Amino acid sequence: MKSKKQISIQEAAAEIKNGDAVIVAGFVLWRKPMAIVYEMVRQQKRDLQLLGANPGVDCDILIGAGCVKIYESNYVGHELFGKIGNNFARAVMAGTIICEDYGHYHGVLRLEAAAMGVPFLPSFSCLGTDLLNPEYDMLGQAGLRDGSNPRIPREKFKIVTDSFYGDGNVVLVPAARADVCIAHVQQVGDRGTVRIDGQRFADIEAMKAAGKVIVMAEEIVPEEVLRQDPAANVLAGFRVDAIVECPFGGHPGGVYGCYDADGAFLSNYNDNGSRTQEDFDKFAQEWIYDIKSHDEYLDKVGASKLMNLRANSSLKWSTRVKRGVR
Amino acid sequence: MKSKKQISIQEAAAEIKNGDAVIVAGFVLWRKPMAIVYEMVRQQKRDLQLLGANPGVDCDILIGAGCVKIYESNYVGHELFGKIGNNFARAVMAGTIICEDYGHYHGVLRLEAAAMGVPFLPSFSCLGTDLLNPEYDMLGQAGLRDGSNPRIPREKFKIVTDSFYGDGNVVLVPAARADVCIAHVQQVGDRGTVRIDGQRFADIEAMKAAGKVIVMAEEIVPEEVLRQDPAANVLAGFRVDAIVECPFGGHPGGVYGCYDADGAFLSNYNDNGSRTQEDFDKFAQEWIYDIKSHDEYLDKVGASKLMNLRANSSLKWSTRVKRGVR
Amino acid sequence: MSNPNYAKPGDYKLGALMVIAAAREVRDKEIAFAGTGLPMVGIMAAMRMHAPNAHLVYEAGTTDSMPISLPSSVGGPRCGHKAAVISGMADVFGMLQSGWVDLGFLGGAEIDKYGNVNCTAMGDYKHPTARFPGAGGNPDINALAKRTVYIMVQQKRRFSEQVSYATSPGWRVKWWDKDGKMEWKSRREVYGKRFGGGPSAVITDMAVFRFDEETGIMYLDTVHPGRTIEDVKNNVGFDLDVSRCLGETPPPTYEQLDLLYNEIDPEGIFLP
Amino acid sequence: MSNPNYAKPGDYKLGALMVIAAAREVRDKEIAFAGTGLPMVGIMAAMRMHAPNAHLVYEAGTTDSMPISLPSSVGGPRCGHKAAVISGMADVFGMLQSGWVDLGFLGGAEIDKYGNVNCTAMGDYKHPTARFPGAGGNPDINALAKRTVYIMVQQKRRFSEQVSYATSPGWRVKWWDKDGKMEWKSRREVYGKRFGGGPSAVITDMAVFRFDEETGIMYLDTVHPGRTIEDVKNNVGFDLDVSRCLGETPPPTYEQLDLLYNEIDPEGIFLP
Repeated sequence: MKSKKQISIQEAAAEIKNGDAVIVAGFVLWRKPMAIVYEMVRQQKRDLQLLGANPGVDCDILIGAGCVKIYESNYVGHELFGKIGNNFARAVMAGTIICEDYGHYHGVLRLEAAAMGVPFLPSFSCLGTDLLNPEYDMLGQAGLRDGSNPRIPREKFKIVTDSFYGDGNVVLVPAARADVCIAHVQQVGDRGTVRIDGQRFADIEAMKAAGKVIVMAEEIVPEEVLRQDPAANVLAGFRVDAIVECPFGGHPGGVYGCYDADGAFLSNYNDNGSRTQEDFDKFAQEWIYDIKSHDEYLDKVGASKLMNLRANSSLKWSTRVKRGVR
Repeated sequence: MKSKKQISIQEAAAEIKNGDAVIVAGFVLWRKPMAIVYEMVRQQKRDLQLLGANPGVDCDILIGAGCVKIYESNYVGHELFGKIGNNFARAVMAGTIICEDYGHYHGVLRLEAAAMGVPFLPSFSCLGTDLLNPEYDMLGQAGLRDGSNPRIPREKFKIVTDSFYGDGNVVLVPAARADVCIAHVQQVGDRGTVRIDGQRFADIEAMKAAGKVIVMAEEIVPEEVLRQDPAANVLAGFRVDAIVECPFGGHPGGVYGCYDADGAFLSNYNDNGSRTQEDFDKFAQEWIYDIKSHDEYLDKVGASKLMNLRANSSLKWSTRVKRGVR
Repeated sequence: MSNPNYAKPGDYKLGALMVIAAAREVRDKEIAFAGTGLPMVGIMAAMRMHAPNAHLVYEAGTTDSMPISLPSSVGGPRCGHKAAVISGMADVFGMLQSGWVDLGFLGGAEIDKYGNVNCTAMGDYKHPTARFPGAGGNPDINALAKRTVYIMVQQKRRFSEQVSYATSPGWRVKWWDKDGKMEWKSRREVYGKRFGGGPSAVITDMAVFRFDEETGIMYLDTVHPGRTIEDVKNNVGFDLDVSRCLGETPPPTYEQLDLLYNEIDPEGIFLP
Repeated sequence: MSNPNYAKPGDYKLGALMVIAAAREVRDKEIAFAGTGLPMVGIMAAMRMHAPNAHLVYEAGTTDSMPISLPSSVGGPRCGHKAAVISGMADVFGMLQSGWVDLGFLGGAEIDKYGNVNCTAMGDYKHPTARFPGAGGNPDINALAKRTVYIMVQQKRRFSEQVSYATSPGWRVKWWDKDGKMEWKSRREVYGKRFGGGPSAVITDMAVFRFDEETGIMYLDTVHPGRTIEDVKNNVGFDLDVSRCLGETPPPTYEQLDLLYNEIDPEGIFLP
């Protein structure tokens, strides 16, 4: 009995249109819907506006593949496995994407504002930094803040003075209103109810911030099972447009309780797969374009590798993966 | 091995000073820290400023006992068991308390603003209602919005125009910054970590909105047990100042998974225990002043009554309590 | 619903008729926010009748639950049974504010011809002659849901030309300029882009009312069996448009009575 | 700590010295926010040394966890072990903004004499010569924690008179008036009531720096064993106050090295 909401990875990527404002949920290299990201590259998405609080390898790949026009976020790197997102850095330096920098909390608040249905939220963060430098409003400089695009607010931020408590300067940041959010979680119910184990990052806000929500999961489970502990669920199925089942769908990132991030893969991506556009093109050819399906991808990664990455069910992380030099 | 944070009901109430801005967490008649509320009456607290999103029987009793000077919230009643909080209604009509009315969501947002550390949050609710009637700013009318009291903002609300998306009128509501929050939950760890089962109401925000947090629980459990499922916990122990163990401490209200609200008690309170000040004084004499301890209170309620209220552990509510006429 | 097995007068109580009338307002697949009492029973009845895929939200923090025992409070444990999500108020009110809720089901103490509802106080707000519990979630749900259905008691003093205190916004609402001067504006103007709808029906113990799409003024839709248009007019404090009255409110069917009394409220909590 | 068993030169690596120097900045019972890498190791070391009751917060959403396996990322599963709370970013950043965090432990690519830190780009922001990952949580943690400790690489071009891009605020910061005109203001003035502290120490591979309480200007505190004050001055791009230098940074003890290599990072992730 296949769920009515269930679609394939290809169909999921096809739901994202050129020019869409897209949030890829997850955190840098955790719970990233990589199988859909790869497929977005295969389908050659163009002119995407990437919103969200926690980009990482997903974003670097999409930029390297030429899918992105506008980036509005706060970090692209791979933490321990690569300090800088190479494709991202190259694109910013070459001016081939419009890069609008925000702080991390402001990125979260932008999602939360959209999730709550309000146009902005206030904060005290980033005062006195170039993140609030009016000259560094890059969408403004590009003439895109004229109000004609409902995904681009008329201002990057606004500083007001608190009149309630005399708290002084307050930054208002605009909602990040996306067309689509793609997320990857451990379990989704067959009618779409979302369960997240471990850190929720800004995923709940991200899923609520988008007009269309596509949830990929390590497994699709009977709705009844999830409804036995509703407090552990984070989003009702009626808010989810489509679901995709994809074990190890977050590779090379990791998933709490399921598998660790594949550090060797990520380091290799950083060192040999993205330093130059040629490096990336080769990486993309080998790991994206030449691969026809997620099954084929898994076989290429290799079964023994996956077993090494697999989490110890009691501890929630892999005790078998080699991480350091000792 | 008694927890270092554990205090008695009497000590908990003594932490609340006359004139304090207090949030009583819980929802109308659910998870209300009633044992502490009763003790606040015994200790004859005066001039309290009651903040919070979900008052109910707690608030009506505190007002009846003369503890309250300022009320800023949205509802005092007992739902099915009494449409109107009689003491509250009498006090508003007599002008013996200052009543500042907000809508429910605005009450939640006021807590959330305080929890986030910002002076205000925006919303679209209540536009075009007397809740935003500038003449009905009762703290302003009383001359208390001069900025001299850090718990009273200079404005009840503020309406601004959204400049990001052209969303039009937006209401800003001020943070509800409290001195103390008292909450009642199912379990608290011996070092203060808070676990809530079932609906969380606005309790997480409420606990974060106060300078001092006192958590009463049906039981104090080993911290280690709660830390085996950290995603089910809602507040870290270092944010909790004191904990109190008190089984059936929410009576006559109910606690999800533990016991139902005592509808007969509440109806009797509404019909015979609060219609007039004399009624309430008699109720208070019998159920508060003449009672020396929570144990004595439980004995007076009666063991068989408590067993009827006790929740079926599988369903989370009582299958034994008589609720209707059939 | 052709040739329904309508219950005969005397075979049902007014409460049952009101609940079934309310249930008819629910459409399948809708997301509905309900308050404690008859609204709750109305939606649960609808879900067993024609709207099996409606989703119930309760303001204390439950989404899409499937109660098997009638809750006696929106904050109680029965509200959470087999929910998709149990969370808190910030979550469900945020869902409301971001436009997800189709239908709000509410009560009120007083209503005016534009559907402004008073849950707060009678007389002068600063020196009221009667004080009610207060707003609760009434203005939030009514302001932010696409449609609101009110269930109320029919009395002349409760159906006023103008409510003593507008707790919940109708189709024409109060608005204050920067100097605090009040004027009446259309709900659509005040809510701007955020306008999503408004009060849709009022169900009382005498009749069902609706609102004119152009003027936002309340009119009589149907009259309950045993009542006359004249009865209704006599219990409304403003000049009521009865020209569009469709006739009698259909009574509950015997099947529906069985549903209400034996399945939804067997304990007799809201339907004694 | 009297007569500590200091390791001899050659018996330890620079990374270990930096981590132990960082650990000394942590006080018992503090609530600390740490980024991935050496900051993480520093706090974990402090908790095994003199600060057993410190509380660790990671920005992806874990509070007061007790990792038994060194996390390789602030978002990873090891961060959540035996946490008091696993939640999300809104929760932990809200805790930060409401003043709960005593200490932030961060890195950066470039710093100026006032402690403004650049994690964003070198050269002209609009046409940068180098682009870094971006702000991450750096400005948030540094702006809203009571103290911040930076762990950085010592190079002349990374210790500048003025950073190319001020990602994270120091003791004197940029401020723009309504017309977009920039002026320098004190951090205290810009943050007003919300001022809670600022950059407290910078730990590099050569030295430890602190900031003058009055002027907010960086000065040399201690120099690592094997380095001279002159070495440090040659690797700082502004005129460095060395008048308050207390001498050598204490090296790690053998017990501390055992702790780092055998207990905290036995796999050799951050301390190869």
